[in-house]
Amino acid sequence: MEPRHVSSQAERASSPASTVPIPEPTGPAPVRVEMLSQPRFLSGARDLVSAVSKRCGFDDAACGQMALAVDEALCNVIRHGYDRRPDGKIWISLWPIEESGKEPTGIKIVIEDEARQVEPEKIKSRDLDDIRPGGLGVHIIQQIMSRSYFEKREKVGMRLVMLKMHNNR
Amino acid sequence: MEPRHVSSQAERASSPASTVPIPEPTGPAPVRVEMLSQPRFLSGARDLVSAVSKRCGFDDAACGQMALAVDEALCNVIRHGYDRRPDGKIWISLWPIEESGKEPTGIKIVIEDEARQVEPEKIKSRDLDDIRPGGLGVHIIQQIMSRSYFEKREKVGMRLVMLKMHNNR
Amino acid sequence: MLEVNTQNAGGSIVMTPVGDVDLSCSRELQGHIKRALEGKPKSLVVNLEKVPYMDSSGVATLVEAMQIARKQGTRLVLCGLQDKVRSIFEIARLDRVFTIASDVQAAAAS
Amino acid sequence: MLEVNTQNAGGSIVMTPVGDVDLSCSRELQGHIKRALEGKPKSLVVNLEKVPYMDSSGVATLVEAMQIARKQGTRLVLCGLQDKVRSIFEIARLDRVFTIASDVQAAAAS
Ligand SMILES: Nc1ncnc2c1ncn2[C@@H]1O[C@H](COP(=O)(O)OP(=O)(O)O)[C@@H](O)[C@H]1O
Ligand SMILES: Nc1ncnc2c1ncn2[C@@H]1O[C@H](COP(=O)(O)OP(=O)(O)O)[C@@H](O)[C@H]1O
Repeated sequence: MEPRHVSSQAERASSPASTVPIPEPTGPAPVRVEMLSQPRFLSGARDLVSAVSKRCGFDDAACGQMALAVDEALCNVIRHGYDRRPDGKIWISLWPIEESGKEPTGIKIVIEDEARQVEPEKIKSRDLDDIRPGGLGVHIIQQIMSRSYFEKREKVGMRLVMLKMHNNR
Repeated sequence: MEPRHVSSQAERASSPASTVPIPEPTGPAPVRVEMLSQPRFLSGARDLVSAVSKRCGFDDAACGQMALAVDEALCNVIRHGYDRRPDGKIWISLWPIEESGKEPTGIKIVIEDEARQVEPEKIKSRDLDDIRPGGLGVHIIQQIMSRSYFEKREKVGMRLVMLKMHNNR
Repeated sequence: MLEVNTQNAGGSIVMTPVGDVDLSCSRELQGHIKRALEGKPKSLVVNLEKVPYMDSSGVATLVEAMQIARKQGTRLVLCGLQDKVRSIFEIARLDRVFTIASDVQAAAAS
Repeated sequence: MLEVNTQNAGGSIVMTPVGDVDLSCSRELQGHIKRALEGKPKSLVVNLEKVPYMDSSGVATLVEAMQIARKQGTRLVLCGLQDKVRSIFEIARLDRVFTIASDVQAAAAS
Protein backbone atom coordinates (compact mmCIF):
# COMPACT_ATOMS: atom_id res chain seq x y z
CA MET A 1 0.00 0.00 0.00
CA GLU A 2 2.77 2.32 0.93
CA PRO A 3 4.23 4.11 -2.07
CA ARG A 4 7.97 3.66 -2.24
CA HIS A 5 8.49 4.66 -5.84
CA VAL A 6 6.78 6.75 -8.41
CA SER A 7 6.37 4.21 -11.16
CA SER A 8 5.94 4.70 -14.86
CA GLN A 9 2.81 6.54 -15.78
CA ALA A 10 -0.29 4.83 -16.97
CA GLU A 11 -3.55 6.75 -17.25
CA ARG A 12 -1.80 10.06 -17.03
CA ALA A 13 -3.61 13.30 -17.75
CA SER A 14 -1.23 16.18 -18.22
CA SER A 15 -1.85 19.80 -17.46
CA PRO A 16 -0.84 22.15 -20.31
CA ALA A 17 2.45 20.50 -21.14
CA SER A 18 5.68 22.40 -21.48
CA THR A 19 7.61 21.57 -24.60
CA VAL A 20 10.99 21.04 -22.93
CA PRO A 21 11.13 17.71 -21.12
CA ILE A 22 11.81 18.02 -17.40
CA PRO A 23 14.28 15.50 -15.98
CA GLU A 24 12.08 13.67 -13.47
CA PRO A 25 14.01 12.17 -10.57
CA THR A 26 13.13 8.54 -9.87
CA GLY A 27 13.90 6.18 -7.01
CA PRO A 28 12.99 6.71 -3.36
CA ALA A 29 12.45 10.33 -2.32
CA PRO A 30 15.16 11.83 -0.10
CA VAL A 31 12.41 13.46 1.97
CA ARG A 32 8.97 12.00 2.45
CA VAL A 33 6.14 12.88 4.83
CA GLU A 34 3.39 10.48 5.82
CA MET A 35 0.44 12.20 7.44
CA LEU A 36 -3.15 11.52 8.37
CA SER A 37 -5.87 13.39 6.47
CA GLN A 38 -6.33 16.07 9.14
CA PRO A 39 -6.34 19.80 8.40
CA ARG A 40 -4.31 20.51 11.54
CA PHE A 41 -1.24 18.99 9.88
CA LEU A 42 -1.41 21.22 6.79
CA SER A 43 0.79 23.93 8.30
CA GLY A 44 3.56 21.44 9.07
CA ALA A 45 3.47 20.08 5.53
CA ARG A 46 3.52 23.61 4.07
CA ASP A 47 6.47 24.73 6.16
CA LEU A 48 8.49 21.63 5.29
CA VAL A 49 7.80 22.09 1.57
CA SER A 50 8.70 25.76 1.79
CA ALA A 51 12.01 25.06 3.58
CA VAL A 52 13.05 22.27 1.22
CA SER A 53 12.14 24.44 -1.79
CA LYS A 54 14.35 27.15 -0.36
CA ARG A 55 17.23 24.67 -0.21
CA CYS A 56 16.48 23.84 -3.85
CA GLY A 57 17.31 27.45 -4.75
CA PHE A 58 13.86 29.06 -5.00
CA ASP A 59 13.27 32.58 -3.69
CA ASP A 60 10.88 33.26 -0.81
CA ALA A 61 7.95 34.15 -3.08
CA ALA A 62 8.30 30.90 -5.05
CA CYS A 63 8.67 28.88 -1.82
CA GLY A 64 5.46 30.39 -0.51
CA GLN A 65 3.67 29.53 -3.73
CA MET A 66 4.92 25.96 -3.66
CA ALA A 67 3.65 25.64 -0.09
CA LEU A 68 0.27 26.93 -1.31
CA ALA A 69 0.13 24.44 -4.19
CA VAL A 70 0.83 21.56 -1.79
CA ASP A 71 -1.75 22.87 0.70
CA GLU A 72 -4.38 23.00 -2.08
CA ALA A 73 -3.56 19.47 -3.17
CA LEU A 74 -3.75 18.17 0.41
CA CYS A 75 -7.06 19.98 1.00
CA ASN A 76 -8.48 18.26 -2.06
CA VAL A 77 -7.34 14.83 -0.86
CA ILE A 78 -8.88 15.51 2.55
CA ARG A 79 -12.18 16.88 1.18
CA HIS A 80 -12.78 15.01 -2.08
CA GLY A 81 -10.62 11.91 -1.69
CA TYR A 82 -11.32 11.02 1.93
CA ASP A 83 -14.59 12.98 2.41
CA ARG A 84 -13.02 14.58 5.51
CA ARG A 85 -12.35 11.22 7.17
CA PRO A 86 -9.52 11.93 9.64
CA ASP A 87 -7.78 8.54 9.33
CA GLY A 88 -6.75 8.45 5.68
CA LYS A 89 -3.07 8.35 4.80
CA ILE A 90 -1.35 10.92 2.61
CA TRP A 91 2.26 10.83 1.40
CA ILE A 92 4.23 13.86 0.26
CA SER A 93 7.51 13.02 -1.48
CA LEU A 94 10.13 15.61 -2.39
CA TRP A 95 13.08 15.33 -4.76
CA PRO A 96 15.52 18.14 -5.52
CA ILE A 97 15.99 18.11 -9.31
CA GLU A 98 19.75 18.20 -9.84
CA GLU A 99 22.61 16.71 -11.72
CA SER A 100 24.96 15.06 -9.22
CA GLY A 101 27.39 17.49 -7.68
CA LYS A 102 25.56 20.53 -9.03
CA GLU A 103 23.14 22.94 -7.38
CA PRO A 104 19.45 21.97 -7.80
CA THR A 105 17.56 23.50 -10.72
CA GLY A 106 14.11 22.58 -9.50
CA ILE A 107 11.99 20.34 -7.31
CA LYS A 108 9.64 17.42 -7.84
CA ILE A 109 6.76 17.00 -5.41
CA VAL A 110 4.44 13.99 -5.43
CA ILE A 111 1.29 13.61 -3.34
CA GLU A 112 -0.27 10.18 -2.98
CA ASP A 113 -3.30 8.82 -1.15
CA GLU A 114 -5.37 5.68 -0.65
CA ALA A 115 -8.61 7.51 -1.28
CA ARG A 116 -11.29 7.39 -3.95
CA GLN A 117 -10.02 7.01 -7.51
CA VAL A 118 -11.34 9.46 -10.07
CA GLU A 119 -10.59 9.91 -13.75
CA PRO A 120 -7.66 12.33 -13.93
CA GLU A 121 -9.28 14.36 -16.71
CA LYS A 122 -12.28 15.09 -14.47
CA ILE A 123 -10.13 16.91 -11.93
CA LYS A 124 -10.38 20.55 -12.84
CA SER A 125 -11.30 23.92 -11.36
CA ARG A 126 -14.26 26.08 -12.27
CA ASP A 127 -14.06 28.68 -15.01
CA LEU A 128 -12.36 31.68 -13.37
CA ASP A 129 -15.09 34.03 -14.60
CA ASP A 130 -17.83 31.94 -13.02
CA ILE A 131 -17.24 33.50 -9.62
CA ARG A 132 -18.48 31.37 -6.72
CA PRO A 133 -17.01 30.08 -3.47
CA GLY A 134 -14.47 27.31 -4.12
CA GLY A 135 -13.37 25.64 -7.31
CA LEU A 136 -9.89 27.18 -7.41
CA GLY A 137 -7.43 24.60 -6.03
CA VAL A 138 -6.48 22.81 -9.24
CA HIS A 139 -6.13 26.10 -11.09
CA ILE A 140 -3.79 27.39 -8.38
CA ILE A 141 -1.64 24.24 -8.59
CA GLN A 142 -1.41 24.52 -12.38
CA GLN A 143 -0.56 28.22 -12.27
CA ILE A 144 2.22 27.74 -9.72
CA MET A 145 3.88 24.61 -11.04
CA SER A 146 5.91 24.23 -14.22
CA ARG A 147 4.01 21.03 -14.84
CA SER A 148 1.50 18.89 -12.94
CA TYR A 149 -0.61 15.85 -13.62
CA PHE A 150 -2.90 13.48 -11.76
CA GLU A 151 -2.87 9.73 -12.22
CA LYS A 152 -4.51 6.72 -10.64
CA ARG A 153 -2.15 4.75 -8.44
CA GLU A 154 -1.73 1.08 -9.28
CA LYS A 155 -4.25 -0.36 -6.80
CA VAL A 156 -5.87 2.33 -4.70
CA GLY A 157 -5.77 6.07 -4.51
CA MET A 158 -4.53 8.94 -6.62
CA ARG A 159 -1.15 10.47 -7.32
CA LEU A 160 -0.45 14.10 -8.13
CA VAL A 161 2.95 14.82 -9.65
CA MET A 162 4.16 18.42 -9.55
CA LEU A 163 7.37 19.77 -11.04
CA LYS A 164 8.76 23.25 -10.61
CA MET A 165 11.92 24.46 -12.33
CA HIS A 166 13.81 27.68 -11.60
CA ASN A 167 13.20 28.93 -15.12
CA ASN A 168 9.59 27.70 -14.86
CA ARG A 169 9.83 25.62 -18.06
CA MET B 1 13.56 -2.07 8.80
CA GLU B 2 11.10 0.72 8.61
CA PRO B 3 9.81 1.69 12.05
CA ARG B 4 6.04 1.63 12.18
CA HIS B 5 5.58 1.61 15.93
CA VAL B 6 7.48 2.63 18.94
CA SER B 7 7.61 -0.61 20.79
CA SER B 8 8.03 -1.34 24.46
CA GLN B 9 11.33 -0.22 25.87
CA ALA B 10 14.21 -2.55 26.35
CA GLU B 11 17.64 -1.16 27.15
CA ARG B 12 16.29 2.22 27.95
CA ALA B 13 18.39 4.89 29.58
CA SER B 14 16.33 7.72 30.92
CA SER B 15 17.34 11.32 31.28
CA PRO B 16 16.61 12.75 34.74
CA ALA B 17 13.11 11.37 35.10
CA SER B 18 10.13 13.44 36.06
CA THR B 19 8.03 11.97 38.80
CA VAL B 20 4.65 12.34 37.12
CA PRO B 21 4.17 9.73 34.38
CA ILE B 22 3.59 11.20 30.93
CA PRO B 23 0.87 9.48 28.87
CA GLU B 24 2.91 8.25 25.90
CA PRO B 25 0.89 7.87 22.71
CA THR B 26 1.38 4.56 20.94
CA GLY B 27 0.39 3.24 17.54
CA PRO B 28 1.39 4.72 14.18
CA ALA B 29 2.34 8.39 14.26
CA PRO B 30 -0.16 10.76 12.63
CA VAL B 31 2.79 12.62 11.07
CA ARG B 32 6.06 11.01 10.13
CA VAL B 33 9.02 12.24 8.07
CA GLU B 34 11.51 9.94 6.38
CA MET B 35 14.65 11.74 5.28
CA LEU B 36 18.17 10.97 4.14
CA SER B 37 21.05 11.91 6.46
CA GLN B 38 21.83 15.19 4.69
CA PRO B 39 22.23 18.52 6.49
CA ARG B 40 20.35 20.33 3.73
CA PHE B 41 17.10 18.73 4.92
CA LEU B 42 17.46 19.92 8.53
CA SER B 43 15.59 23.17 7.92
CA GLY B 44 12.58 21.33 6.49
CA ALA B 45 12.46 18.99 9.48
CA ARG B 46 12.77 21.92 11.90
CA ASP B 47 9.99 23.91 10.28
CA LEU B 48 7.64 20.93 10.25
CA VAL B 49 8.31 20.21 13.92
CA SER B 50 7.81 23.85 14.82
CA ALA B 51 4.48 24.07 12.94
CA VAL B 52 3.11 20.83 14.40
CA SER B 53 4.20 21.92 17.90
CA LYS B 54 2.31 25.17 17.34
CA ARG B 55 -0.81 23.15 16.54
CA CYS B 56 -0.21 21.21 19.76
CA GLY B 57 -0.66 24.45 21.68
CA PHE B 58 2.93 25.55 22.35
CA ASP B 59 3.93 29.21 22.12
CA ASP B 60 6.43 30.45 19.54
CA ALA B 61 9.39 30.30 21.92
CA ALA B 62 8.67 26.69 22.86
CA CYS B 63 8.12 25.75 19.19
CA GLY B 64 11.51 27.23 18.31
CA GLN B 65 13.14 25.28 21.11
CA MET B 66 11.52 22.03 20.02
CA ALA B 67 12.80 22.64 16.48
CA LEU B 68 16.28 23.15 17.97
CA ALA B 69 16.11 19.93 19.99
CA VAL B 70 15.13 17.96 16.87
CA ASP B 71 17.88 19.67 14.84
CA GLU B 72 20.46 18.70 17.47
CA ALA B 73 19.24 15.11 17.49
CA LEU B 74 19.35 14.90 13.69
CA CYS B 75 22.85 16.43 13.59
CA ASN B 76 24.02 13.74 15.99
CA VAL B 77 22.54 10.97 13.87
CA ILE B 78 24.20 12.45 10.77
CA ARG B 79 27.59 12.99 12.43
CA HIS B 80 27.93 10.20 14.99
CA GLY B 81 25.47 7.60 13.73
CA TYR B 82 26.13 7.75 9.99
CA ASP B 83 29.60 9.40 10.06
CA ARG B 84 28.25 11.99 7.61
CA ARG B 85 27.27 9.35 5.04
CA PRO B 86 24.55 11.07 2.93
CA ASP B 87 22.45 7.95 2.25
CA GLY B 88 21.37 6.91 5.74
CA LYS B 89 17.67 6.93 6.61
CA ILE B 90 16.21 8.91 9.49
CA TRP B 91 12.60 8.87 10.67
CA ILE B 92 10.94 11.62 12.69
CA SER B 93 7.56 10.67 14.16
CA LEU B 94 5.22 13.14 15.83
CA TRP B 95 2.23 12.50 18.06
CA PRO B 96 0.09 15.20 19.67
CA ILE B 97 -0.43 14.13 23.28
CA GLU B 98 -4.17 14.45 23.87
CA GLU B 99 -7.21 12.80 25.26
CA SER B 100 -9.67 12.21 22.45
CA GLY B 101 -11.82 15.24 21.75
CA LYS B 102 -9.68 17.54 23.90
CA GLU B 103 -6.97 20.03 22.99
CA PRO B 104 -3.43 18.60 23.03
CA THR B 105 -1.43 19.01 26.25
CA GLY B 106 1.93 18.09 24.75
CA ILE B 107 3.82 16.38 21.97
CA LYS B 108 5.82 13.21 21.57
CA ILE B 109 8.68 13.21 19.08
CA VAL B 110 10.66 10.10 18.17
CA ILE B 111 13.78 10.01 16.00
CA GLU B 112 14.97 6.69 14.62
CA ASP B 113 17.86 5.61 12.42
CA GLU B 114 19.59 2.56 10.98
CA ALA B 115 23.00 3.75 12.07
CA ARG B 116 25.61 2.57 14.53
CA GLN B 117 24.24 1.32 17.84
CA VAL B 118 25.78 2.74 20.99
CA GLU B 119 25.06 2.17 24.65
CA PRO B 120 22.38 4.72 25.59
CA GLU B 121 24.17 5.65 28.81
CA LYS B 122 27.26 6.70 26.83
CA ILE B 123 25.35 9.39 24.99
CA LYS B 124 25.99 12.55 26.94
CA SER B 125 27.29 16.09 26.49
CA ARG B 126 30.46 17.56 27.93
CA ASP B 127 30.53 19.23 31.32
CA LEU B 128 29.19 22.74 30.66
CA ASP B 129 32.16 24.32 32.48
CA ASP B 130 34.67 22.50 30.29
CA ILE B 131 34.30 25.03 27.51
CA ARG B 132 35.32 23.74 24.08
CA PRO B 133 33.77 23.63 20.62
CA GLY B 134 30.93 21.09 20.48
CA GLY B 135 29.62 18.69 23.07
CA LEU B 136 26.31 20.48 23.69
CA GLY B 137 23.60 18.71 21.67
CA VAL B 138 22.41 16.18 24.21
CA HIS B 139 22.40 18.80 26.96
CA ILE B 140 20.26 21.07 24.78
CA ILE B 141 17.78 18.25 24.09
CA GLN B 142 17.52 17.44 27.81
CA GLN B 143 17.07 21.07 28.79
CA ILE B 144 14.31 21.66 26.27
CA MET B 145 12.30 18.47 26.63
CA SER B 146 10.18 17.41 29.60
CA ARG B 147 11.72 13.98 29.22
CA SER B 148 14.00 12.24 26.74
CA TYR B 149 15.76 8.92 26.44
CA PHE B 150 17.81 6.95 23.94
CA GLU B 151 17.36 3.27 23.28
CA LYS B 152 18.70 0.70 20.84
CA ARG B 153 16.18 -0.28 18.20
CA GLU B 154 15.35 -3.96 17.93
CA LYS B 155 17.74 -4.87 15.10
CA VAL B 156 19.67 -1.88 13.84
CA GLY B 157 19.99 1.73 14.78
CA MET B 158 19.02 3.98 17.64
CA ARG B 159 15.82 5.59 18.85
CA LEU B 160 15.50 8.89 20.70
CA VAL B 161 12.17 9.47 22.42
CA MET B 162 11.36 13.06 23.42
CA LEU B 163 8.29 14.25 25.30
CA LYS B 164 7.29 17.83 25.93
CA MET B 165 4.26 18.82 27.98
CA HIS B 166 2.74 22.30 28.24
CA ASN B 167 3.45 22.42 31.93
CA ASN B 168 6.92 20.92 31.29
CA ARG B 169 6.35 18.05 33.76
CA MET C 1 -8.40 28.08 17.29
CA LEU C 2 -8.57 31.17 15.03
CA GLU C 3 -8.42 34.46 16.92
CA VAL C 4 -10.72 37.04 15.35
CA ASN C 5 -11.01 40.57 16.70
CA THR C 6 -14.18 42.43 15.76
CA GLN C 7 -14.91 46.15 16.24
CA ASN C 8 -18.26 47.72 15.52
CA ALA C 9 -18.38 51.51 15.17
CA GLY C 10 -21.72 52.98 14.15
CA GLY C 11 -22.83 50.14 11.91
CA SER C 12 -19.42 49.69 10.33
CA ILE C 13 -17.58 46.56 11.32
CA VAL C 14 -13.85 45.94 11.17
CA MET C 15 -12.88 42.28 11.53
CA THR C 16 -9.25 41.28 12.10
CA PRO C 17 -8.41 37.57 12.00
CA VAL C 18 -5.01 36.68 13.48
CA GLY C 19 -2.94 33.84 12.01
CA ASP C 20 -2.94 31.51 9.01
CA VAL C 21 -6.35 30.91 7.44
CA ASP C 22 -6.40 27.40 6.02
CA LEU C 23 -8.80 24.44 5.92
CA SER C 24 -8.31 23.91 9.66
CA CYS C 25 -10.02 27.22 10.52
CA SER C 26 -11.74 28.67 7.44
CA ARG C 27 -15.11 27.49 8.76
CA GLU C 28 -14.47 29.42 11.94
CA LEU C 29 -13.80 32.55 9.92
CA GLN C 30 -16.96 31.83 7.95
CA GLY C 31 -18.94 31.72 11.21
CA HIS C 32 -17.54 35.06 12.37
CA ILE C 33 -18.30 36.71 9.03
CA LYS C 34 -21.82 35.32 8.81
CA ARG C 35 -22.63 36.56 12.30
CA ALA C 36 -21.26 39.99 11.42
CA LEU C 37 -23.29 40.16 8.21
CA GLU C 38 -26.51 39.10 9.93
CA GLY C 39 -26.81 42.57 11.48
CA LYS C 40 -26.76 44.05 7.94
CA PRO C 41 -24.01 46.56 8.73
CA LYS C 42 -23.28 49.46 6.37
CA SER C 43 -19.83 48.07 5.76
CA LEU C 44 -17.66 45.13 6.71
CA VAL C 45 -13.90 45.58 6.50
CA VAL C 46 -11.94 42.34 6.69
CA ASN C 47 -8.48 43.44 7.81
CA LEU C 48 -5.97 40.79 6.76
CA GLU C 49 -2.82 42.50 8.06
CA LYS C 50 -2.37 39.78 10.67
CA VAL C 51 -2.92 36.90 8.24
CA PRO C 52 0.46 35.74 6.87
CA TYR C 53 -1.10 32.91 4.85
CA MET C 54 -4.44 31.99 3.28
CA ASP C 55 -5.44 29.04 1.12
CA SER C 56 -8.41 28.71 -1.23
CA SER C 57 -10.71 27.60 1.59
CA GLY C 58 -10.21 31.06 3.10
CA VAL C 59 -10.72 32.71 -0.26
CA ALA C 60 -13.94 30.72 -0.73
CA THR C 61 -15.20 32.08 2.59
CA LEU C 62 -14.54 35.63 1.41
CA VAL C 63 -16.21 35.05 -1.98
CA GLU C 64 -19.28 33.75 -0.15
CA ALA C 65 -19.19 36.80 2.11
CA MET C 66 -19.01 39.08 -0.89
CA GLN C 67 -22.05 37.46 -2.45
CA ILE C 68 -24.10 37.77 0.75
CA ALA C 69 -22.91 41.35 1.24
CA ARG C 70 -23.88 42.38 -2.27
CA LYS C 71 -27.37 40.94 -1.91
CA GLN C 72 -28.07 42.80 1.31
CA GLY C 73 -26.32 46.05 0.42
CA THR C 74 -23.37 45.78 2.84
CA ARG C 75 -20.12 47.21 1.48
CA LEU C 76 -17.38 44.55 1.84
CA VAL C 77 -13.76 45.70 1.74
CA LEU C 78 -10.58 43.70 2.21
CA CYS C 79 -7.43 45.43 3.46
CA GLY C 80 -3.91 44.86 4.71
CA LEU C 81 -3.12 41.95 2.37
CA GLN C 82 0.36 40.55 2.94
CA ASP C 83 2.38 39.39 -0.07
CA LYS C 84 1.48 35.70 0.12
CA VAL C 85 -2.21 36.47 0.57
CA ARG C 86 -2.19 38.97 -2.29
CA SER C 87 -0.59 36.29 -4.45
CA ILE C 88 -3.48 33.84 -4.09
CA PHE C 89 -6.01 36.56 -4.97
CA GLU C 90 -3.99 37.36 -8.07
CA ILE C 91 -3.63 33.73 -9.14
CA ALA C 92 -7.39 33.30 -8.73
CA ARG C 93 -7.95 36.60 -10.57
CA LEU C 94 -10.06 37.81 -7.68
CA ASP C 95 -7.94 40.90 -6.99
CA ARG C 96 -10.24 42.90 -9.28
CA VAL C 97 -13.46 41.32 -8.08
CA PHE C 98 -12.97 42.41 -4.46
CA THR C 99 -12.62 45.97 -3.24
CA ILE C 100 -9.12 45.92 -1.79
CA ALA C 101 -7.69 48.80 0.25
CA SER C 102 -4.21 49.21 1.68
CA ASP C 103 -5.22 49.53 5.33
CA VAL C 104 -8.20 50.09 7.64
CA GLN C 105 -8.08 53.89 7.21
CA ALA C 106 -8.09 53.61 3.43
CA ALA C 107 -10.86 51.01 3.63
CA ALA C 108 -13.04 53.40 5.63
CA ALA C 109 -12.40 56.20 3.14
CA SER C 110 -12.86 54.04 0.02
CA MET D 1 25.26 28.79 0.37
CA LEU D 2 25.74 31.03 3.44
CA GLU D 3 25.97 34.72 2.61
CA VAL D 4 28.53 36.46 4.84
CA ASN D 5 29.23 40.18 4.57
CA THR D 6 32.57 41.32 5.96
CA GLN D 7 33.71 44.89 6.57
CA ASN D 8 37.22 45.82 7.65
CA ALA D 9 37.73 49.30 9.09
CA GLY D 10 41.22 50.04 10.46
CA GLY D 11 41.98 46.56 11.74
CA SER D 12 38.51 46.03 13.18
CA ILE D 13 36.35 43.55 11.35
CA VAL D 14 32.56 43.33 11.39
CA MET D 15 31.21 40.06 9.98
CA THR D 16 27.50 39.69 9.22
CA PRO D 17 26.25 36.22 8.23
CA VAL D 18 22.79 36.18 6.62
CA GLY D 19 20.41 33.28 7.22
CA ASP D 20 20.11 30.19 9.41
CA VAL D 21 23.42 28.78 10.67
CA ASP D 22 23.08 25.01 10.99
CA LEU D 23 25.14 21.94 10.17
CA SER D 24 24.66 22.57 6.45
CA CYS D 25 26.70 25.79 6.58
CA SER D 26 28.53 26.08 9.91
CA ARG D 27 31.77 24.98 8.22
CA GLU D 28 31.39 27.82 5.76
CA LEU D 29 31.02 30.26 8.63
CA GLN D 30 34.07 28.66 10.24
CA GLY D 31 36.09 29.29 7.06
CA HIS D 32 35.05 32.95 6.96
CA ILE D 33 35.95 33.46 10.62
CA LYS D 34 39.30 31.71 10.35
CA ARG D 35 40.29 33.80 7.35
CA ALA D 36 39.30 36.95 9.23
CA LEU D 37 41.30 35.95 12.31
CA GLU D 38 44.40 35.10 10.29
CA GLY D 39 45.09 38.81 9.81
CA LYS D 40 45.16 39.18 13.63
CA PRO D 41 42.72 42.08 13.67
CA LYS D 42 42.28 44.22 16.78
CA SER D 43 38.68 43.10 17.05
CA LEU D 44 36.21 40.83 15.32
CA VAL D 45 32.53 41.62 15.74
CA VAL D 46 30.20 38.80 14.65
CA ASN D 47 26.92 40.55 13.97
CA LEU D 48 24.10 38.01 14.23
CA GLU D 49 21.19 40.37 13.56
CA LYS D 50 20.46 38.57 10.26
CA VAL D 51 20.66 35.07 11.73
CA PRO D 52 17.17 33.93 12.75
CA TYR D 53 18.38 30.49 13.82
CA MET D 54 21.58 28.80 14.99
CA ASP D 55 22.23 25.26 16.17
CA SER D 56 25.09 23.93 18.27
CA SER D 57 27.31 23.44 15.21
CA GLY D 58 27.20 27.23 14.77
CA VAL D 59 27.83 27.75 18.46
CA ALA D 60 30.83 25.38 18.26
CA THR D 61 32.28 27.51 15.47
CA LEU D 62 31.98 30.60 17.65
CA VAL D 63 33.54 28.87 20.69
CA GLU D 64 36.47 27.85 18.51
CA ALA D 65 36.77 31.42 17.22
CA MET D 66 36.80 32.72 20.79
CA GLN D 67 39.60 30.39 21.73
CA ILE D 68 41.73 31.40 18.74
CA ALA D 69 40.94 35.07 19.31
CA ARG D 70 41.98 34.90 22.96
CA LYS D 71 45.29 33.27 22.12
CA GLN D 72 46.23 35.90 19.58
CA GLY D 73 44.83 38.91 21.41
CA THR D 74 41.92 39.67 19.10
CA ARG D 75 38.83 41.01 20.89
CA LEU D 76 35.80 38.88 19.81
CA VAL D 77 32.33 40.36 20.33
CA LEU D 78 28.95 38.93 19.34
CA CYS D 79 26.04 41.28 18.73
CA GLY D 80 22.48 41.47 17.42
CA LEU D 81 21.34 38.12 18.82
CA GLN D 82 17.75 37.35 17.92
CA ASP D 83 15.57 35.56 20.50
CA LYS D 84 16.06 32.02 19.20
CA VAL D 85 19.82 32.49 18.94
CA ARG D 86 20.03 34.02 22.41
CA SER D 87 18.09 31.02 23.71
CA ILE D 88 20.72 28.48 22.60
CA PHE D 89 23.52 30.53 24.20
CA GLU D 90 21.54 30.60 27.42
CA ILE D 91 20.78 26.88 27.38
CA ALA D 92 24.49 26.17 26.79
CA ARG D 93 25.39 28.71 29.51
CA LEU D 94 27.67 30.49 27.05
CA ASP D 95 25.91 33.84 27.35
CA ARG D 96 28.36 34.81 30.09
CA VAL D 97 31.41 33.32 28.40
CA PHE D 98 31.10 35.48 25.28
CA THR D 99 31.16 39.26 25.19
CA ILE D 100 27.69 40.02 23.85
CA ALA D 101 26.61 43.52 22.77
CA SER D 102 23.22 44.69 21.60
CA ASP D 103 24.31 45.95 18.19
CA VAL D 104 27.36 46.86 16.08
CA GLN D 105 27.62 50.34 17.63
CA ALA D 106 27.57 48.96 21.16
CA ALA D 107 30.05 46.25 20.14
CA ALA D 108 32.52 48.87 18.88
CA ALA D 109 32.14 50.86 22.09
CA SER D 110 32.32 47.85 24.41
N1 LIG E 1 -7.72 14.56 -4.72
C1 LIG E 1 -8.90 14.58 -5.38
N2 LIG E 1 -9.67 13.48 -5.40
C2 LIG E 1 -10.84 13.49 -6.05
N3 LIG E 1 -11.33 14.53 -6.72
C3 LIG E 1 -10.61 15.66 -6.74
C4 LIG E 1 -9.36 15.75 -6.08
N4 LIG E 1 -8.86 16.99 -6.28
C5 LIG E 1 -9.77 17.65 -7.01
N5 LIG E 1 -10.83 16.87 -7.30
C6 LIG E 1 -12.02 17.24 -8.12
O1 LIG E 1 -11.68 18.41 -8.86
C7 LIG E 1 -12.61 19.47 -8.56
C8 LIG E 1 -11.92 20.83 -8.59
O2 LIG E 1 -11.05 20.96 -7.46
P1 LIG E 1 -10.64 22.41 -6.99
O3 LIG E 1 -10.21 23.19 -8.19
O4 LIG E 1 -9.64 22.26 -5.93
O5 LIG E 1 -11.96 23.07 -6.42
P2 LIG E 1 -12.87 22.59 -5.20
O6 LIG E 1 -12.07 21.58 -4.45
O7 LIG E 1 -13.14 23.82 -4.40
O8 LIG E 1 -14.09 22.02 -5.83
C9 LIG E 1 -13.20 19.10 -7.22
O9 LIG E 1 -14.47 19.67 -7.03
C10 LIG E 1 -13.21 17.58 -7.28
O10 LIG E 1 -14.34 17.14 -7.98
N1 LIG F 1 22.80 9.51 17.47
C1 LIG F 1 23.96 9.21 18.09
N2 LIG F 1 24.63 8.09 17.77
C2 LIG F 1 25.78 7.79 18.38
N3 LIG F 1 26.36 8.54 19.32
C3 LIG F 1 25.78 9.67 19.68
C4 LIG F 1 24.55 10.07 19.09
N4 LIG F 1 24.19 11.25 19.65
C5 LIG F 1 25.15 11.55 20.53
N5 LIG F 1 26.11 10.63 20.56
C6 LIG F 1 27.30 10.62 21.44
O1 LIG F 1 27.10 11.54 22.49
C7 LIG F 1 28.12 12.53 22.49
C8 LIG F 1 27.60 13.88 22.94
O2 LIG F 1 26.76 14.44 21.93
P1 LIG F 1 26.51 16.00 21.91
O3 LIG F 1 26.16 16.45 23.27
O4 LIG F 1 25.51 16.28 20.84
O5 LIG F 1 27.91 16.66 21.53
P2 LIG F 1 28.77 16.46 20.20
O6 LIG F 1 27.89 15.80 19.20
O7 LIG F 1 29.19 17.82 19.79
O8 LIG F 1 29.92 15.60 20.60
C9 LIG F 1 28.70 12.52 21.11
O9 LIG F 1 30.03 12.96 21.06
C10 LIG F 1 28.56 11.06 20.71
O10 LIG F 1 29.63 10.32 21.23
